[in-house]
This record gives sequence, C-alpha cells and structure tokens, in this order.
Amino acid sequence: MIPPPFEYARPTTISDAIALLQQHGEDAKVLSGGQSLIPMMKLRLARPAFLIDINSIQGLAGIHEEGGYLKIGGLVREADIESSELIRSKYPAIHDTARVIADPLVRSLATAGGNLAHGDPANDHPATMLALGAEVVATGPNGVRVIPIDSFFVSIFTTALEPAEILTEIRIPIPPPNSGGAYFKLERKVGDFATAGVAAQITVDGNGACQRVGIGLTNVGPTPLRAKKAEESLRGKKLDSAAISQAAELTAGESQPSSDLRGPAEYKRGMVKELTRRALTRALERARG
Amino acid sequence: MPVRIEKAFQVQQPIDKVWGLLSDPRNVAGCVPGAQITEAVDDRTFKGSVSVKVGPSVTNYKGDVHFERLDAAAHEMELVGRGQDVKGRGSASMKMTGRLRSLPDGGTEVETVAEVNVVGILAQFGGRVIHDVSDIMFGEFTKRFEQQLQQTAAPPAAAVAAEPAAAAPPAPEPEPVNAPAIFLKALRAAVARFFRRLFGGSH
Amino acid sequence: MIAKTSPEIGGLGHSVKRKEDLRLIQGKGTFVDDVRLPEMVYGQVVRSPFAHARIKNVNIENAMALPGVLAVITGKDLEKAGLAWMPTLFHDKQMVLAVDKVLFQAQEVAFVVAEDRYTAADAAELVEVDYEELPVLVDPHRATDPDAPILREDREEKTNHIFHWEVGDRKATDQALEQSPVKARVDAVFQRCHPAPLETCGCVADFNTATGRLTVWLTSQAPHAHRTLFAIVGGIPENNIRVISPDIGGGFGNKVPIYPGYVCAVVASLKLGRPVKWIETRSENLQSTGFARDYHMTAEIGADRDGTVKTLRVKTLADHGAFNAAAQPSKFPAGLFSVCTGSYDFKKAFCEVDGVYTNKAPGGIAYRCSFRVTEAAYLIERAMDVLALQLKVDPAELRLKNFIPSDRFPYQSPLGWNYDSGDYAAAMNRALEIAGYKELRKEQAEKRAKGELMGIGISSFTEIVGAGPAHTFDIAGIKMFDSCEIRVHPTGKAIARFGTKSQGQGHETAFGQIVAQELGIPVADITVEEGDTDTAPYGLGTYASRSTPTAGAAGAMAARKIRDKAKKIAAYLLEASEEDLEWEPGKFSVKGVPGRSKTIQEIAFAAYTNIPPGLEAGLEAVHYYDPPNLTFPFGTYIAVVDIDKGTGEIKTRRFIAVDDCGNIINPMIVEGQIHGGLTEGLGIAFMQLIDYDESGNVQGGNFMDYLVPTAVETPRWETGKTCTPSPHHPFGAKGVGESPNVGSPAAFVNAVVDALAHLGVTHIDMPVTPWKVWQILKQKGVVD
Amino acid sequence: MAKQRVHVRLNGREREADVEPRVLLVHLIRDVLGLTGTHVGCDTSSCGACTVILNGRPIKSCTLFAVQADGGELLTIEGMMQNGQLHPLQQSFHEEHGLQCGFCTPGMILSAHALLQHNPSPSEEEIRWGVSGNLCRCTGYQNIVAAIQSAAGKMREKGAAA
Repeated sequence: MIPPPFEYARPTTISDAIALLQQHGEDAKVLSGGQSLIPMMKLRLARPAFLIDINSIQGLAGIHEEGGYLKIGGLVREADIESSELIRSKYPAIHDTARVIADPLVRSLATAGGNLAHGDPANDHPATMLALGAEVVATGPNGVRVIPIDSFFVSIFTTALEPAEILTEIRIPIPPPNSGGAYFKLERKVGDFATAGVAAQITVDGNGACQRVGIGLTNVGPTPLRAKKAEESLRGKKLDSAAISQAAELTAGESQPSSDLRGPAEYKRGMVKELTRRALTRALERARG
Repeated sequence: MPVRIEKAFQVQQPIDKVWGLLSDPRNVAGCVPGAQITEAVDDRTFKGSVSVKVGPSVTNYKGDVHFERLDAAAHEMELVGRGQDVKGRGSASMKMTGRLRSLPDGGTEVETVAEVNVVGILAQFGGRVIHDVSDIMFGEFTKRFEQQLQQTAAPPAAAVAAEPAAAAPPAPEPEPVNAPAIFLKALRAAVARFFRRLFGGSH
Repeated sequence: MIAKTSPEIGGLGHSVKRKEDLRLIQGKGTFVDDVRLPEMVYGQVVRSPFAHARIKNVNIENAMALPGVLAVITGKDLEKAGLAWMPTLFHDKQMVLAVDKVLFQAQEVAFVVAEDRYTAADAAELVEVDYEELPVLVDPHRATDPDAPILREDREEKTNHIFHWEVGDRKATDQALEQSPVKARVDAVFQRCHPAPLETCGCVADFNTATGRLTVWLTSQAPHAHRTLFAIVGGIPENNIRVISPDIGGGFGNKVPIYPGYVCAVVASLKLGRPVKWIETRSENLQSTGFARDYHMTAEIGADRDGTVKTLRVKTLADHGAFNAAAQPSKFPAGLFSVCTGSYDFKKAFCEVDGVYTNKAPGGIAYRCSFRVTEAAYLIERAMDVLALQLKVDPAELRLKNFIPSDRFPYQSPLGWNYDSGDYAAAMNRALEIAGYKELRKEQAEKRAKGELMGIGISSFTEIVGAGPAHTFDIAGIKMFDSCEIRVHPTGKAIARFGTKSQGQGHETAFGQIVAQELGIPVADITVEEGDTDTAPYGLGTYASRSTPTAGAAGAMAARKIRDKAKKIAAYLLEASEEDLEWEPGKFSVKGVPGRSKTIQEIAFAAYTNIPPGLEAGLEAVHYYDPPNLTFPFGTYIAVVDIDKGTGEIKTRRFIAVDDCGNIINPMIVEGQIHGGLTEGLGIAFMQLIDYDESGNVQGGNFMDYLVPTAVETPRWETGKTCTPSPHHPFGAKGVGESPNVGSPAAFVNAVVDALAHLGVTHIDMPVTPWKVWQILKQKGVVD
Repeated sequence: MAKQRVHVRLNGREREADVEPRVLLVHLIRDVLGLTGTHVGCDTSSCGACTVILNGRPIKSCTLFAVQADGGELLTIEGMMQNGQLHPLQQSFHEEHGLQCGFCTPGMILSAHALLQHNPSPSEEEIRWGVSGNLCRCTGYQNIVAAIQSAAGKMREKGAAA
C-alpha cells in the first residue's frame, strides 16, 4: 500500500521530459495515467528511482482525424475515448475496448498510450490496435519516429520504445467505407484483466467479400498477438458462418495461452475461438451498417 | 507456483565437446540471464545472484547453485539453483536437467528440462506471467549455451567473469580465466542490449 | 400478536429510517483508521513469504537504523514477556509473532513501529529474516499420511490431526443406510472463502503511562469479550482496559477473533508509552485473518422408493490451517454443523468431523453464519437435489414431501437440536408462487428442446441462530447471554446500551424500536449506544445472527422492568391500584375512566420529582438475557440461471428469496440484510476461492483475484416473507442477517446443476466458474 | 526524500502541504489535511472506497500521488453538503436505505455524483455500470441503485425549478 521513495519531476515540454529520461536512464519511468504503474509501486513490485510525470505536457490530449488517420494523443484518457462521438460512430472497436478497460474510476485517468506502452499482454487496446493496423508515434532524443504496431510489442512487458522515448500519439488509418470492427472481452468480473479478448476489424466490398481484415488477441500469449493465419484465411472470402468458424478455429490455434486463475489454457483457447466468432460477426454487422 | 519447461536443440559439435561445456559448472551458471557467480564453494557448488526484470518490476535473488548429478558416461547432468529475494519477499528455485544424444551426422542433440518454482509475493501477484517469463528466461539460457558452443575461441568461463560486477570466481580448477578485456566489454554491451530489448523501458 | 405502535413511536414493524446514516453519508463516521491521537505512531507487521520454514535468524539492525523507526518487536521479545503465543477462541493456541518457525504464508514474524505509515513500511522491508524452507502441507487429505510433515511441533500429540467429533447413532445409521432401497451421495467441498468486510481489521492501542490505563480502539464485533481476553493474555487488570469499537465497516465474522496485530500494537504502546495504530492492508486481511469454510464433505441419504427420506450420514474433513482459530463458542468442535439434517424429517442420522492442520492461514470462523451452519445447509440442500435427480422427481416436490410438518414443532432433530418453530411448506409455496415455478419449468423444457441451457435451483434451508443458550455456548467460560441497560431521563427521553456491536446492522435504529415498542417512547427520543466497554453492559457481541435473539430480547426485558416500575408510579399519580391500570404503548390509563391516564413522559418526570413513598428514585433497568434455546429461521430460495454455452458464463436471471424470521423489528433493514447476504452468497457460489498452490502460495489473497461482485454482476433480488414467530423469544423474533448467505449458495449451485442435469451432471464444486461449466459442456460434446 | 509543496482547492477551500512525492493523494486528504470521510478498503486499486472527484473526474485517490494533484480542484464527501443542506444523493441514500456499514458510502456517493453530472437520467443498467468501480459488501447494491435513481429524479426537478 505504501510505495517506495522516488524523485519526481513534472516537465511541461516533451523535450524536457526526454532530457530527464536520458539523464536518469534505466532508473526513470514515465508517469502518464499511472493506473498500472502506481498499483505496482504500492505493492513494491516496481521501484523506479525517478518518475517523470508527463501529464502537464500540452498538446497530447487530442482526438481528431487528420491526413487519413485518426490521431489519439498520448495523454488521452480512456474516459474521453469512451465518450468520444467520433470514435463511437467510426471506430466502434476502439469504443468497445475503452468501455471494458478496468472500471470507470480507473478510466478517468488511464491513457490509451500507457495501455500500449506498458507492454502488458493483458491490456486491451493492443489487440484492437493490432486489428486496426495502427501506428505508434514515439518521440525521443532524435525526434519523432513512427513504429508500426506489428513491430511494437517485443516481449512480455517490453515494447519497441527506446528508454528515452515517449509514446506521444497513436495513429489509426481511417477505415474505408463498408468497414466495421468489434472487441469482445471475457472477464471474471468488472475490473479484471481479460480471461481472453479478441478484436476484429474488417472491410467488405460491394458483394460482401472481405477486402481487409485484422484480428488481435488479448492475454493469450507473452505479448498481444495478431492472428495472421486467420486473417489470411478470410481475405477475399465471403464472410459466411463457415468462413468465420474456420477463422475462429485458426485464431485459437495461433493463441498461446497459459493456465492461471482465469482458467486452464484449453479453456482460453476455446474462448479465443468463441470470441473471434462473435467479434467477426459483430464487425460484419457493423460493416454492413 | 511450479512451472516446467522443456527445450531441445541440435548443434554441429561432437558430443564430448558439448559435454565439456554442459558439465562445466561456471559455464552453465554463466548462461543463466542476469546471473552472477560470486563465489565457488567447491567445484560443484557456487554462490551467486540472479536478477529478474519484468517490465518495471525487478527482483534480485541471492543463493547457490549445486550440481546434483554429473554423469559423464550417460552424458546427463542435473543442477539445482535456489535463491531468496534480497528484500525478503520470497524465493525462487530451478531444477535443470540436461541430456545429450549424439546424432548420426556427428552433431549433438541437447535436451534440457527446467522446473522453476517461485514462492512469495511474486507467486501471489505475478501468477499470470510466471510461466511466460520462465519460458523466456530459459529460452535465453539455451540460446546463450548454443552461442557458447559456437564461439570456440573464448573459453566458456569468460562468460562468467563477463557478467556485470561479477567478482572473479576463485578458479577451483587449474584452467586459467583470461579473456581479452575488449571481448569482455563487447559481451557486456551485448548482454546489456539484450536486457533492454527483453525487459526494457515501458511507461 | 404485537400491538402496532404509531409511526411517531415507531415500534416493531415500522420501516424507520436509520439514525446511523446521517453521520455516515456525510463522511463523519468514526472508523478505527479515522482515530487520530496526539503522539500517535504506526505499526506494520513483517510477514513470512513462506508457508513452512524454520526461522534461523531475525536481524533488526538495519530497520532500527532507519530514521523515524521507534521499535522492532520480534517473537523472541514477546517470548520473554510470555506473549509469543496467545489462546485461540477454540482450545488451541496461536503464535503472535513466530519464534522458531512459520506455518503459513503471510504469518506474522515481526512488528515495526515508526513515526508514520511510510517509514513503518520502509522499515518492515529492512527486517532481515533468515529462513530455511521446510516441506509444505496444503492438502488436508494428506495431513495424516505417514510421510506428512508434522506442523505443530509445539504440541504434545505429534500429529496434524486436531480432533475427531461425532454425533448421532453410527451403528443404527449405517444399518439403515445399508437397507435403504434408494441411496444418494454427494461429495462436496465448501471452499475456503473470506468475509472480506470492506474495512480491514485494525486498532489504535493507547497505554496511558500516567494512569496505567489501556484504551484500545478496535475493529471488534465483541468488545467486551476482547477486553476480558486482553486482560487474561496481557495480564492487565480488566478495570484498566477500555475497548472501544467505533463505527465498524462490516464484520461478517472476520472481526470476532483476536489477531496478532492487535496484541503487537498493545505491546508496542506499553513499550513506547505512545498510541500505536495498526491497520492491516486488504491482502493481509485476506491472507492472515479468519478465513471461513474449507469443509470437505460427504453426505449420503437413504430413502424409500417413493422419495421419503429416512437416513442421513455425513462425513467431513475440516481444514483449520496452521492453528485451530475457529472463533466459535459452542461446546462442539464443528459448531452447529450437526444441524445438517436441515428442514427434513430424517429418522436416523450420524455426523462425524475430523479437523486437521495444514500450512494455511488459521481460522474457520463463522462467515455470516452460525458456526458451520452454512456448510450444513449447503450440504443437505445439495444432497436433496442429488436424490431428486436420482429419483427423477421434481426437487420442489421432493422437499415438500419430506419437510418436518408444521404441527411437529417444537421438533427434536435426530442429531439433538430442538427446532423452536417452523412452517417450511408455507415458505416454499410462497416462493414457488412468486417465481411462477410451473411456468419456469415449462420454459426450461422448451429451451432445452432448442438446445439452450436454463436452470432452476431451490434451497429450503433451516438456520440455527442466537447463541446462547449458556448451557451450550461460552467464550473462555463466559456464558453467551447478552445484555441491555436502559435509562429513562426526567424529560422522558432515554438511552439504551447493549452488549452487542453493530457493524452495519442498524442497531442504533432497530434496538431503539424495541424499546419504543415496549415503553411507547418515540424511537427518535431513544439513544442507542454500543461498543464502549466503559459504559455498555457486558455482552458477547454481534455475530451468528445473535443480536436480536439475545440483546434484542434483553432490551425488551429491561424495558418491561421499567414498565413495571412505571406502573407503580402511575398508580400513585392516578391514585388507583395497579390492577385497575391498563397499558397502551406510551401511557397507563385507569380502566373504564376515559381521560384518566399518565403518559410515560409524565411518569418519567415523576420518577425524579414526585417519587412514590417507598420507591427508589429514577427509572432505569438492566437485563442480562440467556435465551432458553436458539431460534430457527428458515426460508426457500429459488435461483433461475441462463448459461452461455459459448463461454460457460452463468447469468442469474431471477432470484426469489422468501424468508421467515418470525416477527420483524424493521422490515426495511431486514430486506437490506437479505439483499446483502444474497450478494455474498453469489460471490461464494460463482467467484470466490482462497486457494494455495503446492508451495503454499496464497492464490486469491488480494482483491484482484478474490472476486467481490460489483453492481454489474449482481442481479436484482426478489424478496418475500412468511411469519412464524419464535415461541420462546420475548417478541417472537428470530435472527435473519445470515440466512441469505447460508441459504443461497445451494440455490445457485443447484440451478447450474439443474441446467446441466440432462447431461448427467449431478454436482459441481464452488466456485462454479465459467471454465468449469465450459469444460463439462466440452466433455459432454455440447460445444466443439 | 525531499518534500514538495502541494496546493489543492479542497471542497472549495485552499489547502497547502509539504509531502514526499510518494505520498498517495488519499493519505494527503486523510492523514495530512485530516478529512477522514475518504476511506481505504484495499491495496490493489480495486475497491473504490477512496473515490474522490479531481477536476471533475471521479478517481481512486489511492492510485494518484498527492503531488500530481497539485493545483487541482478536489471534492470529497465532506464537500457534498451545500449551505447546510444534504445533497440529494445523501438524502436518497438515507431514504432508500442505500447504506449499511457506511464504509463504501462516501466513495459510492461521489461516483454516483460524477455519473449524474454527465448522465442526469441514467437507466438501471447505466447506474450499475457507473458505480462498478465501487465495491459494497453490505447492500447488494439494490438500494444503492434505487437511491441514485431517486436522487436523479430530485436533481432533475431542482434543475427544472431553477
């Protein structure tokens, strides 16, 4: 309940924040929403010597479309995503995701950026961002670089961010017409990590064939996973129940769950299959409008 | 929270050479990521520490490694490592067995099994990641062991000495430990890079 | 029949709004952690990360060296003071701080005291304990294996077996069971769970060096008993100890035992002469303080082919953890478990229980129930469903056929209990009616035909609450009576003090209503006080639904004593003989003479200003009530669940609870209690388990994994009632707070099993999780 | 660790304190500023007993460092009463028996308050989701839902009247 001591700084510019990160190296941690980090510190499972609170940096809290992308600033809170009309109407998978993350109190502070940057395979946004083919904008000593989401999640609790980099924006390509997405999370109760979660994003053409598809998985592997084989199986296909079931089967095969209190691996694989079915079906309904 | 992990790999090296490395305590210990040998109690028992970093969470274990079995005839070994968290919040142990089989092509198959057991607060709060973390760490162990087999140049013990801040172990056997400083530096950097990649900065 | 008072008076049966609310809704309550005293310092317990280990050394140097650290107390320090061990509430002893070895993960090893919480937490990490890990025993079934490690080396008996207890006629029962044409058996585990009140346990111990008095603000459900135990354990004269239970944030049995943290805080205050606050964290609460259940049970029913039950045999293995700290005051090692014949008219029964030690937290406390009655009710209600399945009869019909008939009360159970009153069929029929049982069964059949999974679960439990009576119950020899003292002030207002302690049950309101009923003084004019041992009369506390049956009764009896004296004063004031006076709530009148009457307020004034010759001044009374028997509330619960085949998720669509707790003091409060108890039952049935892996690591020892239902998982409850007054209680009431927690788990589990019964499923152990259900569906080929 | 000056506007009053950066907001409120209506029910940010409203958002004050709230506007249960009048939510929790032990009540009321701020007439389902970050062990939530519904009604009338 009582965090260990640390030094604290609240820079007001990105460059100051990065300078501090360079100065303190491995001992420093970035504090954004803090809803993952602070609980770990309270249990003394995390002991950063230096916290860099980026919440006072201006210009990271916006949600808007620009240049073919939906841009979510690094400090946008889950609650803002949940209540964004733009996201609810055009990016339903992200809306689905935001509203099942932790609980309403956590969502007041938690940020989508932190949800990705924490690198926790149990976090929900990664699956959705994988499905949407998002990009992560990282700002560091050498300026800004854009990391495709597929290469962002390196290992358990490990992302492609360099120690002195800060996640400043998430970019989601604006989906073409006839697109739809959905996120299904199975949880033991409100506030729990997913037993399993599946995000699906699809685009269909005039005669209902699948043009574009993305499937992302939560908490069924050491990192957030993308079900590539399943996606492959759907491309160009008509999304009938047979195709969806086959994709669900493949997705389950691509998941790598391990047993824990949420259930045995076999159950989780079964849930990946079931939730994939549901996510694809809902995504299709939404794509058809 | 016991976890069992099996890894097998093949190397284009004769079984005797492989056994030479697998039966070299300091070498094997040196292949465990984050491990440091600090003292040799006897030629089968070593004191040391292991640092396990998972995202923002770091745990340092102090303890010992003992070779329960070294069967040169059967090419089988078994070692048990035990450590207690320096913050007094639990312990971790690993029983590792290794078995070698020579392959028709002159190469060798290395079969290893690790049984990891974590006790204490990490087992309470980290239950959902212990399996994956153990798997990753053991994977890295086998990877390093393979690397050792490849680089015939430097004697394996170098890896031990190369570990950051490792007190040079009193060599229990005559074979001297002297690798060029430049090599140590390179290896240190490599290890540091690896850890950044594996567990590095997340917000 | 009880005279209905006016709303102004607000006696029995009125839904009077609660007095305690006003401070609580403004954040002005005083919970233990809200107590702040000058010079107060903070304690933190250092706990073992191991389930079983030898302590080779404890080094406190680094901790002591930290600025702001005032003391580090170890087991060795306590040993010198003879305090390393303390008695449990059930014939065992428990380590306060471990000396030679630890026996469960999170066991107390040292106690750090510092100027503030933060320094204490830092210092706790600096206490270096050198452990040697020992073989761990977590499976109670292996406790008595020859190769099992002996955990309690402190005991004479070198075994992990604590007790064997049996009741009933073994031989006759075995024979009868042999000869039964129909036998039904269920092996059921009532898992280890925890009361988890939202406020954790804690205290502020303040030893005043000037006066030699110790004041302890304590999260206590039994402040008086705790004062006596502090006196016995700590050797402090009892008159120099004052225990204050301020506002308590829920108890549910968790706050009955004395915990090492309390003792350490007291010792630290004695040592430092400063107030010491110790508040446990949630994880400490779940991992070290009184758990509940962990009963591994087998029930066998012998019945005739027509479904008439005849014989019940029960065998149970009880896992008590490292110490037998089952906080239960009955004479029986398994408490009231022998009420396991439930609501049914068994002719023969036999029940045996064996208790064992394991490397788990101690406890076995009565979590929102009366000493193992939850286990008993769950077992018999599950077993009746298994019998129904076997006979292919409707579980409601089977129960109706076997209920103890209402004309057989008082009923002597084959295992020795004397049920005071009951009409089980009435409650059952009311519940079936509210549920629309026939239609539900019809719907279920239709759904089944379509391959959908719907289940209806019934539980018609009998509770046994209100301990005493004294001949059966005591704590450290102190009989389980309870008490009330009433003082009526000259202006006709009153204060009533009780030996119990509310933790949310609303005593400040409900107990006022009892006095209002008896004296006709408006409930608004009556102050109710509990929890301060310096002012309240001695009592045994609030748990096991005993407050209304004991202290509530004492309140009525004390008020009647006052009424008797008031009658004398009224007779004097009205110049009439007592025989000519008649009472209606609030005043005495002269029979047949309209207008000639004296109100209780006038009488109270006279009691101090115009005292009848030969009569003592004042209008006060105290009563200590030892109930002649327990009370036996009952009810029928019906759960309706739908199962998502794809995920195994269970949705409780409807839940009907018909309770009979005799005459009701405050219907609003009773209904609220039922809502709460059902929700706790829901958590136990579907979500909650404190488990241990083979190394003794606690699994489910924090609120991330010990799952408390939120408003989202909780269904809307439908309640109903019947009323069968207790014949021996002064106003016919029975305890009710725990019925919903006792009766509901079986209803939930029965509903899920019912939904899967056509697949041949007869039992699933709690918690009935989605993955368990899904695995069954997969095995049975229902899902691919 | 060096202390830092924290300045907050707490229930309309300017308050200042010097605290270590690691001090949790809930401890600033309870231990330093002495308002004990905000409670602590767990150590894993799971229970919501510590709910306060910071700059208009309901948050868990056990999962924010006091220094992060510097310059912020805080509302705790002690600030709910307006000129001697109970807030409609406080009234309704009393009238509908929406509390028993009262330990979760301050957090529950503040979560409900935040919910009604952006959704003046929530459905039962919206209410249940709205307070799903706050655990209650006593009431089974049914009367809490009723209390919030009734308060919403009162507040709408007020709004209409005003």
